Order: sequence, then structure tokens, then C-alpha cells
Amino acid sequence: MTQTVRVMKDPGDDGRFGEFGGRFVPEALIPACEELDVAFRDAWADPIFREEFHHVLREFGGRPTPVTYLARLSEQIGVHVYAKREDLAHTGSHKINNVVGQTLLTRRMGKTRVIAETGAGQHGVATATAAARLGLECTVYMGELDTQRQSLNVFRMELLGARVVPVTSGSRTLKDAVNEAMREWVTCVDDTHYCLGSVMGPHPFPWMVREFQSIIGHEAAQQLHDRGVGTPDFVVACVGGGSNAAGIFAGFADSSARLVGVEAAGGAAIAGGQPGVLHGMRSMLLQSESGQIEEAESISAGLDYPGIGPEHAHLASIGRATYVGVGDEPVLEALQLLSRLEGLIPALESAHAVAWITREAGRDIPLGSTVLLNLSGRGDKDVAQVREILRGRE
Amino acid sequence: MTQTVRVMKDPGDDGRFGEFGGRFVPEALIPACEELDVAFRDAWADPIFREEFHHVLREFGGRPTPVTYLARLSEQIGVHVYAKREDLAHTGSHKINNVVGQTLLTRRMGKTRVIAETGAGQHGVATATAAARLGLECTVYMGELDTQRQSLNVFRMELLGARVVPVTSGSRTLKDAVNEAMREWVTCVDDTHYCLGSVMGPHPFPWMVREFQSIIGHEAAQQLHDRGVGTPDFVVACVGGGSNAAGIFAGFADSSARLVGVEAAGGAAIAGGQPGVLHGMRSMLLQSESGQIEEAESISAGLDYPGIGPEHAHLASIGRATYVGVGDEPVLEALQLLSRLEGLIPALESAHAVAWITREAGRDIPLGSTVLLNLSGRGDKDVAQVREILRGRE
Amino acid sequence: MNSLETSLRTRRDRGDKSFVPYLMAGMVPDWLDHIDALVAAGATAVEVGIPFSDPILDGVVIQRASLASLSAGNTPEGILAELGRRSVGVPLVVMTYFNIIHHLGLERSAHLLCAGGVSGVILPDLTLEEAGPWRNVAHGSGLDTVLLVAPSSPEPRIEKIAAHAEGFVYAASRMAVTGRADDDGHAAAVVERVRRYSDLPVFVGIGVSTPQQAREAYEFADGAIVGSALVERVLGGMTPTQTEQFARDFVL
Amino acid sequence: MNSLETSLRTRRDRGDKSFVPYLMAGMVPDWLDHIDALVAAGATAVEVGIPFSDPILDGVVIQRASLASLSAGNTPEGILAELGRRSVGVPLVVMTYFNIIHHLGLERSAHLLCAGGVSGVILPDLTLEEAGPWRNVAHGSGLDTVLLVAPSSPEPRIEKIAAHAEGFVYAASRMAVTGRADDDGHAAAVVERVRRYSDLPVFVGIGVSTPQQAREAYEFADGAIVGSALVERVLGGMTPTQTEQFARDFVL
Ligand SMILES: Cc1ncc(COP(=O)(O)O)c(C=O)c1O
Ligand SMILES: Cc1ncc(COP(=O)(O)O)c(C=O)c1O
Repeated sequence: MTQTVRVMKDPGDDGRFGEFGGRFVPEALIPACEELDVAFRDAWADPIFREEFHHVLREFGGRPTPVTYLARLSEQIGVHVYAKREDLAHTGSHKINNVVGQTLLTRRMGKTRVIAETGAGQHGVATATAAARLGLECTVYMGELDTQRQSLNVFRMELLGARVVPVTSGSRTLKDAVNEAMREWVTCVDDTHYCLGSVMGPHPFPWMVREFQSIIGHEAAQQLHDRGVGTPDFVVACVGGGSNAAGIFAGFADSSARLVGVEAAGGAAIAGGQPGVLHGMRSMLLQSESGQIEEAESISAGLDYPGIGPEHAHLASIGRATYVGVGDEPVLEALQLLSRLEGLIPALESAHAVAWITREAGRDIPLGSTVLLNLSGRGDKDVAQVREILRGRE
Repeated sequence: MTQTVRVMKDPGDDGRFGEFGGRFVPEALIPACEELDVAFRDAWADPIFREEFHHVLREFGGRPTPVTYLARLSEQIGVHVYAKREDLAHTGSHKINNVVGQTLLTRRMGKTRVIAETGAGQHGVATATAAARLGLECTVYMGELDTQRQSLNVFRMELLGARVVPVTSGSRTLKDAVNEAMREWVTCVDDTHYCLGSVMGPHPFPWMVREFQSIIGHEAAQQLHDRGVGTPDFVVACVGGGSNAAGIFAGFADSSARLVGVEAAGGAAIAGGQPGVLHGMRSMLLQSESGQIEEAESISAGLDYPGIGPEHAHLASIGRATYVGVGDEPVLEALQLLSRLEGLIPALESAHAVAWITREAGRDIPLGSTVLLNLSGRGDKDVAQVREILRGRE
Repeated sequence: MNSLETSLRTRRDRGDKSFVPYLMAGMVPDWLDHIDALVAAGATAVEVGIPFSDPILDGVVIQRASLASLSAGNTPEGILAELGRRSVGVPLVVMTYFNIIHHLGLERSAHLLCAGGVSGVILPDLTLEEAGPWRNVAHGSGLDTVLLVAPSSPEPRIEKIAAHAEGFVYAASRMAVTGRADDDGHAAAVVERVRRYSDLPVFVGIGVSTPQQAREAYEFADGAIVGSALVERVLGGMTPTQTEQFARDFVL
Repeated sequence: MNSLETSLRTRRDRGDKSFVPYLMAGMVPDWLDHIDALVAAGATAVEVGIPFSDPILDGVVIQRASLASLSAGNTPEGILAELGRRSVGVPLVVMTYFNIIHHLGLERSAHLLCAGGVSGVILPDLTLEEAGPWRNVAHGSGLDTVLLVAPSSPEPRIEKIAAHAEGFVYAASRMAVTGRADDDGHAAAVVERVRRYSDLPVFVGIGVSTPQQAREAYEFADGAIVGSALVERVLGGMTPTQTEQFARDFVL
């Protein structure tokens, strides 16, 4: 498929990606969103801010992350797989890119405090980390169920000086943590920035987070170019909210590469959802017959989100990117395969992308193709869970 | 202190660092040690091997790791602290440098299998990782007590395709895992390389491991030079066996920098030990009155070793490096301080170096000095333990 | 000018203060009886919540009410049908989140709302910029879309909102979700700013929970909206008779 | 030429095979009685282990014996003093790890060993290259330092070891730690290679655990060293009388 539409650009003042996006928030938050839009637009056009962003990611965040050729996997499945190693970024995933950007912006806006939502805790830990470095106060909202399931991450955030607030409303998971963070943001917009964790929420968040994450794709494109690989045939990333996918897609939006987002089968907002409005955006959402938002279900906490960033909904609708789902079982197998063959224990989220590649090699992915895989995070956070599952079967 | 003796060079055929080092192993292992010496000497002089070593560390291991200026800590304690970020290396510590080198060498020697000892599991996981990548078979010996205390790392190694053998002899900890690995090596030297985890053991291990780890120091020296910091006044690293310390010291051996190794107070082989022979080397060892080796005791599993690499014993004896001890309590505080101020949760091992710096700033370390800290690893592996300790106090 | 706005303006022009109580539809089995009780007590209009799974402008009390209603199996269609079968006697304003409307479809929503006897809607996550398509449809059905003004709204924005406001202007007394009444709020200042640009009735909401607070609001605003305080009691077992009694104190 | 070597050569030259049993000093309270029993059974010499915390050339059985001895509070000095008080009647060879000697000090060790009636030492982690200083001291005290040859030792190395060997040459039958007897081993080949360069008595050790295996060794070697098989039984409660009976079967 050769693409001529230019995509992944500035979504304009109303934050539209085709029919998706926008800004659906309480009136009280409109000024803060507008202020953020102006501030980000200004900062992102400012070479000094950009340089600072890159400097912090280099010096503190561990960028550039390498691209690793997965020789043994490639040989086994007959396609050439290159992995962009976001697992090597500080705190163990691509989440650091976004929070470094947003905390620098927070300081630039003269705010002294950030709040964030978190599901399993990855974005919460990343936010607490970036906030600690700048001396910003930090409060993280986390579903009460998740605080129990991921109590170690709660402790990690506390070590980093953040306050963690268990959210007891609704299903007491990620979706409710977002609700609660938005509710709290209303009360403290003056001095507080809401550091959203993915390419979701009201404008300018989906755009801003994509821009901060686009460093993944730009680096990878350059790295593949430098080693003579050129444009890959496929760029594959897992999709929760969609930030790591947006980040890597951004480096290949105008290329001939096929972009593939892999959702958890039990949280497939594109395949299983309908257009709707949630958390400040119009996008594809899992909904009941009467328009209530449904719980996503996945082995991986980071893909347990009933929606998807609006730009992905748009890319899907125009056919520029394809979104597929994989179930828990092949994900577990992919995690084990990559560990054993390559010495890389991927995050369960990232293992979704691996699972799709191994499934489709020789089918949707012609043999001999070149595939760029976004290894969005490391699996250390997941090994206890994986062990319990595998043990339960013995 | 200005130094004129040239140190940290090739220890020659008998592997001596002054009075320390050597090769004290069963006759059966002599040929394997000699073969290894020849193979390493040959490989290390071969630009193709060196380039492969660097390539793998770059592409797979995440090198170069950055040097991060710790602005908030520096301001608080009045000395300029730069951290070499080995926590960002693949598998979370400097251990990967050594195992990448040794596994490449294993393949070069035509061997198909590695064995390793591990304490808490860091070196075991690193070895399993590097072995997986090359398709080498891997068996890891781990004290039975440690397999229980660090059961998640056992699972991690198994995920990576390694076999983990619980060692039931002696104190069932690291020291005994080394014994057992050596015992097993005797039975399989033909096809198996013993991938030792620190700058210890019989010649050529202390030298070889130091050379593989010296990439830390050489990178750091270049990085400090490039940003105009020049030679730091102090280079500080924690010391278990001494590999991360040797690695960073190697970049500054011939400079004016004061080299400081920080041992766990309960495992201070230099301050509390006597010369002795263990695990194939003559070095400083914790011993009872009658020459039995004593258990080290430390909050951090990685410093729980009753000995120290022979080159460190030598550097101490000639006064080129200083070795100091810090207790568990300041280490816990240092871990919390660095997390809160800098967004870096250090490994408990690395927190020893931080603790010494914060203790001595304005005392042994004059205010305004420049200090290079080797942040040898990340603390993710330790947060559960730290939580238990801190909770126990509430 | 639609029915809601006409009646509220008339009242305002008479100098009467409006008491607008809020109830979550379906939160208790006899919720319609509570509505009747509110009307009997003298409510000017009743705000009826349609539950949504993710109510981001609601505090814990109304969250609980949503959950209770959803757990009881209520749907927007069902609620509006029930409302339509009851003749309430005062204007009804539905409060819900935009996804409910979006999911039903704009036309269908407007139709069902009208059939339910509703004359206005409050959609707290649908601000002016995003409201266009819905407002077009709503207009066609004679439904007023009530807009909110917050303490954080800058004057140029208030001016713009005022220019598009319908029914009444909902002046949020504080930067908070519903149910928060832990400080004095900024109601007077917000109302004053709205008045500069609008001659619509201005009602104070968010954090009005006692008759005393309502009276204070009546000093400078045209009415007060009381939600969580009422909902909490109804959830707690208050009977319709008690509801009538409770509500009476809010009526000037 | 020292006392150990002299007596072993004499025996060898007579065509007699040597049986050298091993016991860990202090592993049981009556360990000295077991030594007497072994002598009574016809042992040519006795190898006496001094326990070390980290015995890297020992398998599980001798590890257990070390631990038992250390747990009983035994020290090298104590053991050698006890040995010195008993008159054993055959040459005693001490087997321990170099740190024990290193820690006591070389001179002091040599002195204590002599005082204990010991005529040779086996230090499995002290190979030729590192043995120089110790051998100098040992020579001065008339102590033989026994060197090992392993199946992995290449011929040039065997030649070198042979040139420095004292007492006897310890031919390790297999690439393994003590107590392993799970394959045939390479004893004959190792012995044959040693013979090319040395005319010292050559004893086979590591993995000789049955009288049958000892007899096989006697076919090509000058003697056999039996450790774990014996130690395991003594740890298991075998009495000195039973030890004598058990040992007798190994004597040709
Ligand atoms: C490693 C990793 N990958 C992916 C995700 C999903 O988020 P996104 O789709 O925004 O990249 C998460 C979220 O926690 C994550 O931790
Ligand atoms: C993070 C870290 N630092 C330091 C050490 C100590 O080893 P060495 O002294 O060889 O660097 C370890 C050992 O496990 C470790 O994991």
C-alpha cells in the first residue's frame, strides 16, 4: 500500500483527527486546556525547549535507545525483525519520553505540581520520576484494585516522593483513575498540570503526547537508515491508549511502511468498539448497548483501556494503519519465545506486537519482509504475574 | 594525591596484582584457565572481536550509558555529583558488559555452554540473557537460600532458557554457589565456559572481567571530557567482588582522581579481612581465627561476598585506591534520598556509594569537589525488600 | 426561545427565585415519587440525571447514585419512557454526559427527550466549541442546551458562552465536582461576571447543600441547584414525604 | 627424598600395592580410632583431611564431613595436636586447602604438621605454579607435597609436574570432585601418561569406592585412594571395628 495522504500532522486548534479527537471536558477545564495548547505550541516551536527536551532524554532518560536485530527470532520465523528498544529507557518503557516533555512544560508554565492517572503503575512511576528530578510535587491517582494488584509500584512512587491516591469509584481501575484525575484537576488547575499518560484525553493531549513520543519513530527511522535497512515493510506496536504506537508510527507516517497497531483482543477499541466520547475525546470506545463504557480485559494491565487515542481511530478509518487483536495465550507464548531466543523479556504489552508478528510471519507478513517492532517496555514488572499463570497450569 | 605508578595493566602470565591474584585451582582446571587466558589475550588484541564486543553492547546492551548530573543532590550536599548510569544497561546493571564479553569469547573458543554462579540473581539473569542471545546452553548455580529469597529471579532465568541449580552445600549462598560452579566446571570444561561474575577467581578472570568492564570508565572519562568537566576529584563505586568499581576505576587509573571503593560494613574484605586464598585467587578475605571463610552480612545481596577482587587488594595496598565501609542504615537513607531528589531508585549495592558521598561531602570530600558516582544498577530488584524493612519500622 | 427559557425568564422577571433540585433517575425504585414530592415542595424545575458509567464532573454521592441506577438495569430509553408517562408539572432538565446522547444518536436523543417531556439538557462535558451539531438538532426539537460557566472562565469566554446560552446559565460556584461544599466558593463573582454579558436567568450550582447556602445564592442569583445533598438523603432511605419536607426549606 | 616417598617407593619396589584410605579429621568424635582401625586393616598410609569451609574439589560426602568437623569446633591446630598425641604407625598425609596453610603461615604450618607426625600434604588448590614458596618451606621440614595429575593435564604439563612431584603422584581418575564414581573414568590412561615421565609411585584417586574398583586400579597403578565411600559410612555410624572390616577388602 502506498500512501499519499499526509497524516500525523498538527491537528489544528480544535484538535481534530478527521472525525475524532476534540475537547470534551467540563467548562472549568477549558482554560487549562487552552493554556496548555498555547504553551505546548509555543514550547514545541522553541529550539531551546526542544534542545532541553532532547538533552534530558539523552542525559537522564537513556536515549537514543538502540535498534536490535533479532537474529534468532528472524531466522526462526523467516522475516527480519528489528526491535526498537524502549525497554532500555529509564523506568523501563517509552513512558519516560512523554513525562519528561510534560514535566518540562509544567515548569515552563510556572506550575509546581503534577497529577497523573496510572493503571498498573508504569505511567505513575514515570511521572513520579520526572517530577522528582524537577522538584515538582506529584500526586498519582490509581484504581484501588490496581493499588492492591501492583502494590510494589505504589511503593516505588512513594519512594520517588509522590503521593498515591487509591480511587474507589467505578470499577476501581485505570478508567476510573482517569476520571478521578480529571475531577481533581478541576480543583487545582491553577498550579497543577495533569500529566496524561497516553495519546488520549482532550486536545492538546493526544497531539502533544504523540509529539513527545515521536522521538521513538524519528530515532528508529534514522537508525534503520544508518545501517542500510531503509524503510521497513512493517512497523508494529502494541496499543493501549496508543502512545508508543503513535510515537513509532510518527517516524514512518509518510513512508511506504505498513503501520500495524496490536490491541489486546479483550480491549480492542477499533475492532470491537464504536465511536463515542470519553475522557475528553471522541474516539473508538468499548460500549454497552446503552452507551455505558465497558471494561477492557487483558492479561496486560497497560492495554486494559476501553478506548484508543483519537488519532489511531482516524488512521484506522482512512486505512493508513491497521489495528489487529491478539489474545492472552499467544501473548504469553510470545513473551517466552522472545526471552528464550533473544535474551529480551518483553513487557506483556509489547509481547502483543511480538505475538502478532510471529503469527503473521509467512501469512500477512510475506517471508523475507523487514519488520520494525516497538519493544515498548521491559517485562520485569510482569514476571511475577507470568509465573503465577504458568505455575497455575503445571 | 598524584599518582605516578602505572596501575591496572596486564597482570602478566601468572595473573599477579602485586602480592595478590594468581591461580589457585584444582589441577583439572588448569588447562581450561590457560586456554581461556590464551583465548582472551588473543581476542582482546583482535580488532574484530573488540568491534563485535562494542557492537553487541551498543545494539543489545544499551551502551553507551549516559552520565547524569545530579543537580538537586549536588545542591543539597555541596559537591558536584555525576552518575554513570549503569542502571540503564540491559538487565539493569553493569553485569551485562562482562557477560557479553564472556559469551562472545565462549563462542570464539568453540564452546557451546556456559555455567555461572549467582547470589541475588543479577549475574545469573545477565548470563542467561547473553547466553540466550547466542543460543548457548546455560546453567546457573545459586545458593538454595538465595533461590528462595530471590525466587522471581530464578523464574526470570528459566524464562531466558537457563537451568537453575539450587546449591545446598555450606551456607547455601553466593560463596557456595561459586564453589559448586567450580566443582561442576571440572566435569565439563571441554564444552563449557565458566562465566564468572566479578573481578575474582583464578587468572585470567580478574583481569578479563576488569577489561570487559573497563568500558564503563573509558566511556565516563570521555563523556566528562566532552562536557568540559575534565577529571573528577573522586571516582566512587560500590564493591562486592569489585567489577563495577574496577570497570570505572580503569578509566581513571592514571589520572589524578581519587578512587574510592565502598564496601558493605558487614562485608568489608579490605578493612576487616586478611590475605587468604579462596575461589582461585589470593586476596583479602573475611576469615575466622582458624582460617575458615566467614559469611559477609549486608542488606544488599550483591555485596554479600567475603572477598574482594585481587586487583582491589593490590590498589589498596599501594594506596592508589581507598576502600571504605558503610552500614545498612545510611544505605537505606541514601536510596530514599536519591529516589526523591533525582528520580533514580538505585540498587542497594549502588546506594552504598551514594551513602558514602553524602556522608563525606564537606568532610573527606571538600565542598565544591567533582565526584563521579558509578550507579551500578537499578533498584527495581530491591524495592520489595526495602518496603518490608521500612514497613517493619512503622 | 423555547419552553424552558420562557418559563424561567417569566419567573425571574417576576422577581421569584428558582429552586432546582437534582435527582438521579432510577437511583431508587420510587424516584418518580421523589420528583413529584420536589414539585409539591415548590421546585421551579427538576434536573434529572441519566446515569453514565464515567461521570467526570460528579463527586462521590452522584457517582454512587449513577452506579445504583445502572446496577438496577436502567437505560436512557427506559428512563425517558418512564418520565414521559408521568406528568410532572414543572420543566424537566436532563443532566447527563455527552456519550449517552452520542451513542443514542443526536436525532434519536432529541426525539426521546421530547417524548419524555424534557425541555432542556445539561451536558457537562460538551462545551460550546463541541456543542454545535447537537445544538442544531436540539433547536429543531425545542430543547434548550444549558451551558455552564466556571470560576475559571475568563471574561471573553463568558461573553461567548453568554451569546449562545439557552434556558439559563449554570454558574458553577467553585472549581470542583458536584457535592463539594467545603469552602465559600466564588458564586457571587461568577454570577456577577455572567450578568455583564447575559440577561438570562443565572442559577448557582455545585456545592449548594443547605437552605442557608441556597438563601445566600438567592441574594445575587436567580436560583440555586441542589444535587448531592438531596441525592445523598434519598440514597440513605429518605421517603418522598421527607423529601418534600426537606425541599421545602430551600424554597424562598 | 623424604620419609613418605622413601617408604612408598620401597613398598612399590617390592611389588606391593598401596591402599590409602581418607578420613576427615574430627568428623566423628572417635575419628582417631577409625584411623587406628584402618592401619590395623592394612592401610599403607592414611590421608587425613583438615576441614575447610570451602572445599572446591570435594563432593557432597566430604563436604558433609567438613561441616561436621567444623561444627564440632575443630581447628587445624587442634587436629594436628591430637594427631601428634597418637602414634599411628603408618605415614600420614594431610589433605586440606591452601588457605588453611596460608592462614596459619607457611613456617608455622610446616612446624605443626611435623609435630603432628605428618609426612606429606595434598593441597588440591595449590598447583605447581603457585606451590613454590610452600614447597621451599615444606622441604626444610621434610614434608612431601603431593601433586595431582588430572585427565585434562596435557603431556608437557605432566612432564613438568612429574619433575617436581614428591611422595607419590595423585592420579585423578576422572574430571570430577571427590565421591563421583558414576562412570569408568580414565585412570589407566592417566597413570600410563604419568609413568612416561615419573618413576614415583602413582596412586589412583577420586571415584574409587569399592574393593572391586580398587583391584582394577591395582592392575595398572601402585595404589588406590579411597575417600568418600569410607567417609560416608563413618558419618553413617560405622564403628571402628566395622571400619577395619570394611577396609580389609581393599587390601590386596
Ligand atoms: C510497556 C508498555 N507498553 C505499552 C503500554 C500501553 O500504552 P500506550 O498504548 O499508550 O503505549 C504501556 C502502558 O502502561 C506499557 O507500560
Ligand atoms: C547493581 C550491582 N552493583 C554491584 C554489584 C557488586 O558486584 P561488583 O562489585 O562485582 O560490581 C552487584 C552484584 O550483584 C550488583 O548487582
